[in-house]
Amino acid sequence: MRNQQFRKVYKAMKNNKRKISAEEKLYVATQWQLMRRKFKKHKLAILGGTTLVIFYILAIFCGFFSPQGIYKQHSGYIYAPPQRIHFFDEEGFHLRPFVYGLERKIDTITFRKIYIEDKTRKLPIYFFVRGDKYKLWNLYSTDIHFFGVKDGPIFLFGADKLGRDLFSRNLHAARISLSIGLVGVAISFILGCIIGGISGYFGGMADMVTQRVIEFLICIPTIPLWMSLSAALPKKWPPTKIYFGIVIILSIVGWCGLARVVRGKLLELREEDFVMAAKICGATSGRIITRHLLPAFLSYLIVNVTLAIPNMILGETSLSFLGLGMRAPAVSWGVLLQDAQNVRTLALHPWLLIPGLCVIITILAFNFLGDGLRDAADPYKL
Amino acid sequence: MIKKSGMPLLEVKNLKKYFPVEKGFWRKTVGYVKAVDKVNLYINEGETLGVVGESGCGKTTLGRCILRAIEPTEGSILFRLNGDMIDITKLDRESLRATRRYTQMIFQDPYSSLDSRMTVLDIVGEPLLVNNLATGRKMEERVKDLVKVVGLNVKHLKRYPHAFSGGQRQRIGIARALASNPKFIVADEPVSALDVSVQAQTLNLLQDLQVEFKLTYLFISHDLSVIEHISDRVAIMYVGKVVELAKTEEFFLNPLHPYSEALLSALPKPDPRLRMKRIILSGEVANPVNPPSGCYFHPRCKYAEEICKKEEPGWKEVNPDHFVACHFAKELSLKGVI
Amino acid sequence: MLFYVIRRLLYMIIILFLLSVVAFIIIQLPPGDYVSAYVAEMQSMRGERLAEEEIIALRKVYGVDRPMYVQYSKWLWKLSHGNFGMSLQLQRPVIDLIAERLPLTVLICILATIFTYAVGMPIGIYSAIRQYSIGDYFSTVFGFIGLAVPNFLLALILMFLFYKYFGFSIGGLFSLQYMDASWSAGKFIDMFKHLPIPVIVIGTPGAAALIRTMRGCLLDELRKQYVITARAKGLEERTLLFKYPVRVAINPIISTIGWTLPWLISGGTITSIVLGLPTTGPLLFEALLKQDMELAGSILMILSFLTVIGTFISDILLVLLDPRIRYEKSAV
Amino acid sequence: MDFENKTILNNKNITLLQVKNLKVYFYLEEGILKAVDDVSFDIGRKKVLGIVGESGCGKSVTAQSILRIVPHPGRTVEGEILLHQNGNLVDLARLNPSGREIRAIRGKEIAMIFQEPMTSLSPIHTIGNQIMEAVLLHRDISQSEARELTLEMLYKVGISNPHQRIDEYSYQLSGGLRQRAMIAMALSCNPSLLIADEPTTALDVTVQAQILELMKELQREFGMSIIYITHNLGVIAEISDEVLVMYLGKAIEHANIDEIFHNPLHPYTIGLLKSIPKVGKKARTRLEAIKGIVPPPLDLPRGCRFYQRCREAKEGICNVDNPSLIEVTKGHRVSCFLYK
Repeated sequence: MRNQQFRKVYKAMKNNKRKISAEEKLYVATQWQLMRRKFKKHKLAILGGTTLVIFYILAIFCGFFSPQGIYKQHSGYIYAPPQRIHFFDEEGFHLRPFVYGLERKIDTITFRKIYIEDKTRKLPIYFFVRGDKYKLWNLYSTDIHFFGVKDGPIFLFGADKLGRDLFSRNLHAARISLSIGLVGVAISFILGCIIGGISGYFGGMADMVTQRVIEFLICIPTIPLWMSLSAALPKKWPPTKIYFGIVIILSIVGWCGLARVVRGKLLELREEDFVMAAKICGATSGRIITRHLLPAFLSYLIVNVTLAIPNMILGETSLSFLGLGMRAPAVSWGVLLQDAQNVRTLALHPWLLIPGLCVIITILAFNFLGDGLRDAADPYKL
Repeated sequence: MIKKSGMPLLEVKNLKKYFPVEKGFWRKTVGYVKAVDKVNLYINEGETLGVVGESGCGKTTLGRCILRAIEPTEGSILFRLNGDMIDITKLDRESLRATRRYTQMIFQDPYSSLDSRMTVLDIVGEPLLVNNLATGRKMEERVKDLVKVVGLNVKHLKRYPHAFSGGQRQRIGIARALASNPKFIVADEPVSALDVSVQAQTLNLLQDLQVEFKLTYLFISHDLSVIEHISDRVAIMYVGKVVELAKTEEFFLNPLHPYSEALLSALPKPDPRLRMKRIILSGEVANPVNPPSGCYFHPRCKYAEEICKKEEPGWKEVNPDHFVACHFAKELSLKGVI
Repeated sequence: MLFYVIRRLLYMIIILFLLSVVAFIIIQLPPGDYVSAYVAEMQSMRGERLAEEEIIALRKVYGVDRPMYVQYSKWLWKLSHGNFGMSLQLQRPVIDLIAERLPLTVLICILATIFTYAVGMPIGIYSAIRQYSIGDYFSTVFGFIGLAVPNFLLALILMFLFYKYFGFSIGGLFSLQYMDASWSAGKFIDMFKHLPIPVIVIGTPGAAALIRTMRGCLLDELRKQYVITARAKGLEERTLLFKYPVRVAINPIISTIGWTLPWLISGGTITSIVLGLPTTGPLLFEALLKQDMELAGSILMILSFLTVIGTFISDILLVLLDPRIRYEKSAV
Repeated sequence: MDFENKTILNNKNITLLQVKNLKVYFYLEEGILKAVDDVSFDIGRKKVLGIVGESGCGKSVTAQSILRIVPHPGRTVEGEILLHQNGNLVDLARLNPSGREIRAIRGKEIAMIFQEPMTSLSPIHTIGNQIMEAVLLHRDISQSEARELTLEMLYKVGISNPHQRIDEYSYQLSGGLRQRAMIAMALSCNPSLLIADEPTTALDVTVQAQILELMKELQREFGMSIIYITHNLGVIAEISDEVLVMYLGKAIEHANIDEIFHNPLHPYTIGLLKSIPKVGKKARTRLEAIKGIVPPPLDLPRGCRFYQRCREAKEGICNVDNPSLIEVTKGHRVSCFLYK
């Protein structure tokens, strides 16, 4: 027992010796380097961050990554189930993955259409194939897709009631759902910083009024408020206008939380001795704000922004799901989920819930990331 | 070390700092905390004035008001600059900024007083930079000199504060205070957060620097033994007021205010052979929001009489250079330290 | 204390006034006004075409030709007399429609709150005390997932699972035979059979959030000196935990009941729409789809006011529970 | 061992607590922090033992380990803590830290008061509630008797209006009164040992004097032993009979109060005494400071832990081996190679 203890101590001491040059590195490490060190220890946050990067890349290049056009109706594949990707067939392993073709049959008992895999039709998956024409970012017209099969469509997430490919639709939906979070937070962030900054920096009457306004806005349940406001958006508006309308509606409440954070942190920092020291040195307010205050609370802002994004995404999804937000022909995860409202349809075609899964994964990822960032935000706390 | 009693470098006249007490929904002002109340002081060039008092007596606020780090409510602060006495309280923003380089501060908390996101070079160089005293190479050279002067390793300029211990951080703070070549430094409890052995090093450093750079200190502390060690004259504060101001030796041998006597008696002496009956004050420091009538000290004073409850004692010079605010300063004969 | 309650009540009146402004704005938001909507309705539903003079007369009757603030003060005056206006679409007084649905909304809300706290607090306490244990790990995972699954998705998923594996639909609050029946013991029991699913759906995100806050708060408290004092007294660990840190940690959590209420009502609204519960949620939804803004605005106002009342109650509770705050408030 | 124990038992009227080779380590991510490393001392009945040292020297952890309340991730790795209790010897180090035996000792036999009187009392329970709890826990008396006793204790610690104070909360009291309430709580079960961990550090000088005076008085009245932990040499001189000087987890000198102040042996003790400014000494002289800084406790040098800062350090001796605590003259123990 004692021996073991001793060995442990010895090992720790030896490690310490080796760490000395690393220690100097630590001493001259900037705030961001320290934060990165701390963040890297947070496995879940890394996982969340990676997931988000992948999601956003898929969303940005959604046209390229979708195998089919999102409005193209494949009349022979109405409610086709997701196809499985195979590597093995009766001949054994194939390096090139393939799917089997789908054959439509009528169930003899329920008289419903069902699809079964047609083992005789092997459709190998190719990369960089030519398919439906699309415009990347509305600029470059092309027909190169990341993957696809040579003849006929491929339905990784199944098809909807019009025979449209849900995988492609999900990718395009991600573009709206994911960006709405960012744009909404950007607007809230600007509002929150300005209002919270004024409130925290000037104090007094300005502070009191903004605090009361925030308290009041927080009292109103968000979903009913959002619903009421978005119902007032004119039906005739084109999708882009609706998009920004919704962003603004979501930001009406969104800025409150950020303004509180900004104000609280500002009040706290204003009292710190190092700010007083800079003032006594003769530093101007501008220098104090840019050199001392901002760097100190930038990290906190990033954390809070990260944690505010999921709320925005959820808001849009809920509104669109109810038919009060984005509307077809625009696609967002909420719009796609509209098709899943009916339990009977859902029971037969559970893949209609996949957009929901995307929402959950995104929000989880943002929460994990935010959690990790929060731990790393103050690298000087031991 | 004998010092000629020079001309006053700084004179504080009738200084007041009242903090409003706000209550309720509309943040109405319901009263004032008189953190600094009608304080009169002067500090001669090259000397150290020690300010002692218990927690909440307003000594830190006094220090900050003198530098106008917080705005005083009333009174004037005369500072001698290039032969003229200028009133710091009347300066506009730009000229105040221009005088800032001559007055500096050393803080109590070595942790929160350094911006943890800046390197030693940036921290110590900041006063040089903002006062346009030096930039770039020149600044780095100057910072190197300063860092050497306070006894830190020149190689550590690129390090961040988290790499240093409390005592070392305090040295960085001192180097920063010295950077702009100030004449006057407010040292606000610079050693009370430090360990005993480090405390002594820091005190020695401050003394050496005073000689080397011809500095004048306002040294704030709650520890009488530190104050006696470092100051030429002492000011005793009680609930926002200075109750006694005297030369250090005179004060320790012959205090004139009952509060000073009790403070001296309460000080634990690091010698078991000196255990003695002390004067134990009853109660605790009065609440500055709601101070007692008359002399604030009267509820705890064993010499108090009727007049102490009614009348606030005036500020008078009882002996040459020995000021006190007590009705019975002349009558009482109080005990100092042996 | 009494003074504090009175002040809080006054504050509530101000909030109520502000809420009415918001409601009025929402009512006025859609293009056109009540009369033009009415005219359009008449035209499309009954094929009647109103003459220009008739429309002007109507505008006069409804006062929509007056400036906004006059309209508002008139509306507010009616409001203060309990007249919330008429539902254009259902041709019934708004107040009746809301009164029908409000009790169930409140009931579900209260039950969801109870569920939230009954689930969140014990799990939160457990995972703080057994930090880094398997149980803590599980509750953390539950906390994250509970937060990430939006109400309506949870409702959808549960509906789907129940339908798929048990073959019945879980929507609604009443079985068919009770749907339009008047209140009876049978209907009551039937309702309670249907309640658990919506309560769980509405309460889960809150419970998940509560687990995380409770754990955080308690972990903070456990490090405090007074816990060590109590231990040094010789107190048994369990007694100690519940008497000191847990009680101190609960205080801020009670005070945030007020904050969770807007959440709960939000979640309740959307869940009710998905599950088809006879609460104010679907009513609001219908009203909005039909642009029946008079009804929608009133519902929004009443729902918001519910949260204000909830906040008020939790503030009073906190004052009763925490002597520190009681002391501060009574000193004012 | 057996023989030794017998002698201790025979001396039961003299010795109250014996700490032998105590080691308390903290298992941190960065390594093992030896907060207390092989510390031995004993304390007699009705004696006041002062433990001095700078921050991080392990004085508080030593005290906590006696009550077995060392916070996670600290662990008592080795050593004995022998308490003489009605003629029995109990080794506290062997007891289960949350078991019944140690709980019966905490608060009853050994009580403790802390530095921060504000945070040491629960903010949401009345003072009376917290004191009565201790009384009811260890004494077989009724609620009303406990309340009576609490009132009496509050009165004894100099709280002038106990009937009002007993139902007040800690934030309603001033710092001094809070510390008095803590003392009342600690002494309510008449413990034989009181551990005071920097009880006056957070207080003002005048209040510190009040509390010190009170503790001396109460010690005379109740006859308990006190372990008084502080970094303030003035306070130590004021109250202790014996002093233990600690440095980086080691006990480096142990002697009676007069010896420590007038005949210190260890270079650290000497340096410490010289480095504090003394009132009455001619002002504006230079202090003799100890050079350097306390090395980080996770990366301790070989040999004597004071080696780098010591004036008397001898290379080849002091930086090779760790000196052990040896008795130089009767009752004066020191760990330094100068006195081998």
